[in-house]
Amino acid sequence: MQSWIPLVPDSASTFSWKVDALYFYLSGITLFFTLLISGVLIFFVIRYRRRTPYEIPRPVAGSHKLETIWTVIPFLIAMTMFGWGARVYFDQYKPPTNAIEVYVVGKQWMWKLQHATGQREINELHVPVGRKVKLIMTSEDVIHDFFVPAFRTKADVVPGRYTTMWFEPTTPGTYHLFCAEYCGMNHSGMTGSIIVMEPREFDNWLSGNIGATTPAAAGQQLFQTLGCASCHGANGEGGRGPTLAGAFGKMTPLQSGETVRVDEGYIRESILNPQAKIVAGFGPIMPTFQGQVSEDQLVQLVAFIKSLRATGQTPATAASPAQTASPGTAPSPTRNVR
Amino acid sequence: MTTDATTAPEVHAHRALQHHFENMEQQREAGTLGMWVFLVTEIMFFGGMFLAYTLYRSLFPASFASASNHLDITLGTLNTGVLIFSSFTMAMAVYFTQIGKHRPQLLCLTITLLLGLTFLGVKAVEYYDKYEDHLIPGRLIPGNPFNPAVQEEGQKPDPHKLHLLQGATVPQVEMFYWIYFAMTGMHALHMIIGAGLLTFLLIFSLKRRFDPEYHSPVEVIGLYWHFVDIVWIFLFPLLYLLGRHFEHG
Amino acid sequence: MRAIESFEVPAPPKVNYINAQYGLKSWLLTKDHKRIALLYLGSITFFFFIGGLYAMMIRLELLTPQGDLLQSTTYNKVFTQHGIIMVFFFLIPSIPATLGNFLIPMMIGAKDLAFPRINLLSWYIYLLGGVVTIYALLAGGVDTGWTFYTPFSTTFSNSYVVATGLGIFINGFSSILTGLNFIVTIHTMRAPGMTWFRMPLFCWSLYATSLVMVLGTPVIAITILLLAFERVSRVGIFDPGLGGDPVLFQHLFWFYSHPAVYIMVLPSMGVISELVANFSRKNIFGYSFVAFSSLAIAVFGFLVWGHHLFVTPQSIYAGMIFSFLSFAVAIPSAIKVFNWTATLYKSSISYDTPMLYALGFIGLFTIGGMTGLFLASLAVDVHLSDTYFVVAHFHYIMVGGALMGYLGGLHYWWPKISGRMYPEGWGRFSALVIFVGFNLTFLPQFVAGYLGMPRRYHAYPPEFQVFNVLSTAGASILGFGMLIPAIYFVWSMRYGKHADANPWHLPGLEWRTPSPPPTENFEVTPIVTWDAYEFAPREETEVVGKFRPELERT
Amino acid sequence: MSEHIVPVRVYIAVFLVLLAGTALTVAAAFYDFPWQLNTIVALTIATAKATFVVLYFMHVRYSVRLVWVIVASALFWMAIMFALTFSDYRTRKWDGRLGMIYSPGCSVVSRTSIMRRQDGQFKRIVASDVLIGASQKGQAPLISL
Ligand code: HEA
Ligand code: HEA
Ligand code: HEC
Ligand code: CUA
Ligand SMILES: [Cu+2]
Repeated sequence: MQSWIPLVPDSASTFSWKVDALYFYLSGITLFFTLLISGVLIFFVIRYRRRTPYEIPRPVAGSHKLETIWTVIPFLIAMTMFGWGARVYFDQYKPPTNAIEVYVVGKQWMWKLQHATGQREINELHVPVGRKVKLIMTSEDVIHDFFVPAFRTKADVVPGRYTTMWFEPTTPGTYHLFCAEYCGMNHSGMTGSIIVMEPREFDNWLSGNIGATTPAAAGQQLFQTLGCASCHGANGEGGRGPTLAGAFGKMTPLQSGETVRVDEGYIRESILNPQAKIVAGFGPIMPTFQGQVSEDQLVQLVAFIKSLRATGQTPATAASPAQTASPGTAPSPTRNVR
Repeated sequence: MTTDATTAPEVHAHRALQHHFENMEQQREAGTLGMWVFLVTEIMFFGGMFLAYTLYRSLFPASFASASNHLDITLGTLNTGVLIFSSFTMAMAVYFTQIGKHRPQLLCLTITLLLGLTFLGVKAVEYYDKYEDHLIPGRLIPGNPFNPAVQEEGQKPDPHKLHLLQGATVPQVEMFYWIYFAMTGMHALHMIIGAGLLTFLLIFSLKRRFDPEYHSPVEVIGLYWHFVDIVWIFLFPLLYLLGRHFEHG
Repeated sequence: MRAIESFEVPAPPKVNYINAQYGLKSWLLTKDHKRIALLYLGSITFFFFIGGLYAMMIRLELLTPQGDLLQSTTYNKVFTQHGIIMVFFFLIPSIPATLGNFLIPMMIGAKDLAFPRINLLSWYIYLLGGVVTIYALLAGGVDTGWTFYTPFSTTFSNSYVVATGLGIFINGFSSILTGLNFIVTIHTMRAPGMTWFRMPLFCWSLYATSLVMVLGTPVIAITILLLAFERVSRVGIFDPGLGGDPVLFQHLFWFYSHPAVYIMVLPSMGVISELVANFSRKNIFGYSFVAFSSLAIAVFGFLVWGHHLFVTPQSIYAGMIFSFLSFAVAIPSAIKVFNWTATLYKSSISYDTPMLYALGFIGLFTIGGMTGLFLASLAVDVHLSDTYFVVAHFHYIMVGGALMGYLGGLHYWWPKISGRMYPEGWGRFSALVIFVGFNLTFLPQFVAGYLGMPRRYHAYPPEFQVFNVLSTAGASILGFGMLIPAIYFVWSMRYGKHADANPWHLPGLEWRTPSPPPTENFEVTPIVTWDAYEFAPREETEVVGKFRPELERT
Repeated sequence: MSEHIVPVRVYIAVFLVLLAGTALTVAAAFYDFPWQLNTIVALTIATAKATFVVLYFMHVRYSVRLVWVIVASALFWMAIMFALTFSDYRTRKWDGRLGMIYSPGCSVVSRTSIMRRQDGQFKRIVASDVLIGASQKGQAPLISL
């Protein structure tokens, strides 16, 4: 802790300085206008104070020129704020493709997180410096919000759908994680910490946490026990249902003539509400699994389907996750680390 | 619009002139304007529900069509006719008041009221059908939660069973019925209020309160009644009709 | 410079609206807009103090980081009820239903509002809504936050959501009826010669406010109603279980509640226009710009609600549209601020209490509004949303702005309302205390917010304690400052100096009738031949720049 | 200004038009137009009917401009509400944040679920009395009004 009072929080992600810069710009303009207006006010109030009780000043007519000036200039300034804000916002919310993925399930009043490599965490998230991290989030009950001040980003976690956010940590350390959407009794207790580590330490941490199955491997098991395999084939090679292997990220033609991209949200919907979008060439025979799978299990099924490669090769199994290549789009965090 | 015109004190003030108005003209204008502004609030009130309807219909077309097909189109059409007719008689009531014909005015008001009650009666029948088919959403009726029977493939058609089109699901059908009951329920509530207002008009008309110079209440309540009719003019195709063509498509 | 000519002041009447009739019944069944305004004044003050009490509980609890004073469930109820009462039962009705009710007919030279009975009805509706809400508070309270976000409010909260919602629903109709009454009155009841552009700016701003009330309130009414039904029946349009979207609730809620913030601030802006012009004895600079900016705020105010949804999964494109429009709505506010400031140029400024509040308003509103721009710039809002920065932003506008305007207006028109003067010295002193206390309370919250302290937190990490201690200290000063006017207003009703018809020597229509005014407001219907704020004849006008809009209009 | 009195035959004509419109819209509903035309036809007829009511039964045709402005503003504000809300829903699928797919939440123990029959076929069963939400945490949901 510093002994002086800080004005900005710790900066620990690539967004930090971007947001801070805009914040300082806005503060500067605010300071300028506040000082300008209060300065002029104070000057007038002193200069033109009432000197005799019955005096009447000369009326002054308005001026279109002045009005135009103080309409146009603030508008232009405001547009710079808008443009800048929108640019950074775009960065903040457009998820990158080459990121480590972490699944987050919020529930009253805790955060359950799972790495693609299987490690589960509660109210804590370990991430390496210098890697993009993408969170795929959903809630079991009410709306929560995943807020990391040091990263200058947050996003709501909404029941009934997936939302995403991403960041790239830059400085090792331990940072606050807050729930920033009011969610009931223990909202203020729904906090945790984000532990940003050097890549090497992070590797150690990962390998020190073996034992958990990867979400994809757990999903594979579910795929069997829930009977998905009876229609889609044990490895998603297809059958009565469409081929799932290699489907992720591609566009699928639908009965209705539209096409949809197979992303996490779509897979989730296909499991819970298969009737909503019927793949071209198939009948609406897939039953809904609504009420039979939990939000966690769904995440695992999604991870499994993502991990299926087109060639039909077997995906990752429960072996030591830290050593195995992480399935799915994200390369394992243990790779490419120097 | 403004009252810049005269300030001359009214020599023979009408007995219905309120003290704070300059003359009957101003009073009538204020009344009509007030009702129009009120109707704007009503439009926005229904607007929220129309928004929800539009959103979910665009998301779940098949489910909404399936649910909509379960509504009774004959009763719906009948009710549309009834309401249009009542709007017509209401307009005539205003007309007869304007020209000062007392008995036709009374007659028109009575018919309007009766037609309004007919509408509510038919609506009640429809609601009861939905109740029988367990289509009241959620647990609005505690003993009778939403629980419709679904027509299975290959069974013989049963009007009390929900026929799900391809892509339709039961929860989304429930969503439709939720919106259906919210919108028609609000509409029916407005009809009930309208019927109350008409009763009030009838009583005052019997006491011969209205004349060509003073008939703001008739006119203003007429505006309200027509508005309620307009809401139904939109509800009818949206709720009853739009799903039909899915059957054939 | 000319000296003021004393207007001919009507002799103090023996019969005024206060002593025209006696007895409780004469008040409870009155159709006189001035008496109804007083009924509102009483009930609104009551709710303000309840809301203030809750505020004090919040501040006390936040003095220490551990959350030891209140349990978290209690705390959640406290801030929820603070927000609900302050917004729906104090600030939204505050100026329109008291000062507006009292003054609009007088300012336009009418005997009453167009629908006196509806006016009284609106008060009873307000009261009914208030009683239902208080019942909910006493029965166990409500803990959803004043925003009632689903699915927490529909399914998970164990508190009295339906009753509170019902109270707000009912209260909404009182707001609608008030707005409706004002619109019709301003359209049809203006005295001869009182053209639109001779109306005081207070009327313009209340006209704009009424538009928002009429167009927006029904939407919150239906939204709350659907929410209540959803809670009772356990399913509905916001229910993810049916495929519904909880974010739809937020759209519908903010469709009203963003415009509602302009319901709160527009009337205050109207008051400030009056104060600035009248206490500097100057016609307002750019009358038509100030007048139309009120309408512009009312209209644009409906286009920006999505700025409350930047971090909910609203699409980023919609976020950009809403951000852009939010910046657009800042412009009319900027116009007002600049015009007020320009009005003071070469004027004759008095330091009476109302003017102190007006000056305070301009400064604090600027800070509050400019910090609104922080929140409207998307990237910064991603960091700031739901932190104390937002809390500070809206208190700067709602307390530093709207509430200051209300207090300023109350002081300004108090002689007209009560026929007595408030004690000027105490007035200035309390204005100063409130200003200092206010800034001490809410300035530190901006910093805490940027550092990341989330709002609606009952316990918080200890590094934020500095700011909260400052804030609580400020709130105590603020609370103390609020008590002073409450005491001296009551005191002055009996012991205050008698006010004559025009204690401030002003040209407005409301000052050309005795204080307190007779029931019919004016002995004879006035015929208006002068502009608003016409202290000196127009021929003497000094022209800044080439154009002279006010002169060209006849 | 005294009010305009609309002749009776106008009222009757409008009444007939409205009945015809109703018949037409019902007939159109049983006919399949291509694309979204069914919706458009139905809404056009409804709007036309409403316009007739507004103009003649509600006398707007003969009213002062202010009433026109009021009617127009109501429509305008409805348009704002729709346009800006849909500016969100319609663009959600573009923004790469997993679109806008809403599916029933899992924790929300749903009212519909499925049963697997002996023969391996699935059957949809409806169980409305399964509780929502709170039941997950093993407590009966207490809903106070
Ligand atoms: C009276 C109430 C009021 C008013 C008038 C405003 C006015 C504004 N508000 Fe505020 N706001 C609230 C009350 C109010 N707000 C409340 C209660 C909340 C929180 C709700 C909750 O979640 O509980 C909130 C939240 C809120 C948010 C959401 C924050 C979040 O939760 O993430 C945003 C985001 O854009 C915002 C923006 C604005 C803007 C741009 C204005 C603008 O209208 C301000 C315009 C004014 C000025 C700009 C100042 C004057 C101009 C100048 C001095 C000239 C210089 C100008 C320029 C250079 C442009 N407000
Ligand atoms: C008109 C609106 C209005 C007004 C006037 C106020 C006035 C005040 N508000 Fe409030 N506030 C809101 C609207 C308003 N607020 C809203 C909408 C929220 C959001 C709620 C939510 O999140 O759902 C909020 C939330 C809110 C919070 C954040 C809570 C949280 O997120 O956890 C805080 C914290 O400091 C706060 C403080 C104050 C203070 C100190 C005052 C002071 O200005 C109050 C001053 C008045 C008095 C003090 C009363 C007079 C004196 C007495 C009653 C005598 C007793 C006094 C003493 C013993 C000293 N308010
Ligand atoms: C009775 C057979 C059956 C079972 C059991 C089944 N499915 Fe399906 N599934 C289908 C059919 C048929 C389709 C294509 C039609 C459709 O979209 O509904 C499909 C489509 C899908 C799709 C969309 C594929 C695409 O390319 O768009 C996904 C994802 C999916 N199923 C996942 C699963 C999962 C996970 C399970 C188990 C929990 C499962 N399915 C169980 C038959 C089945
Ligand atoms: Cu979870 Cu707040
Ligand atoms: Cu806002």
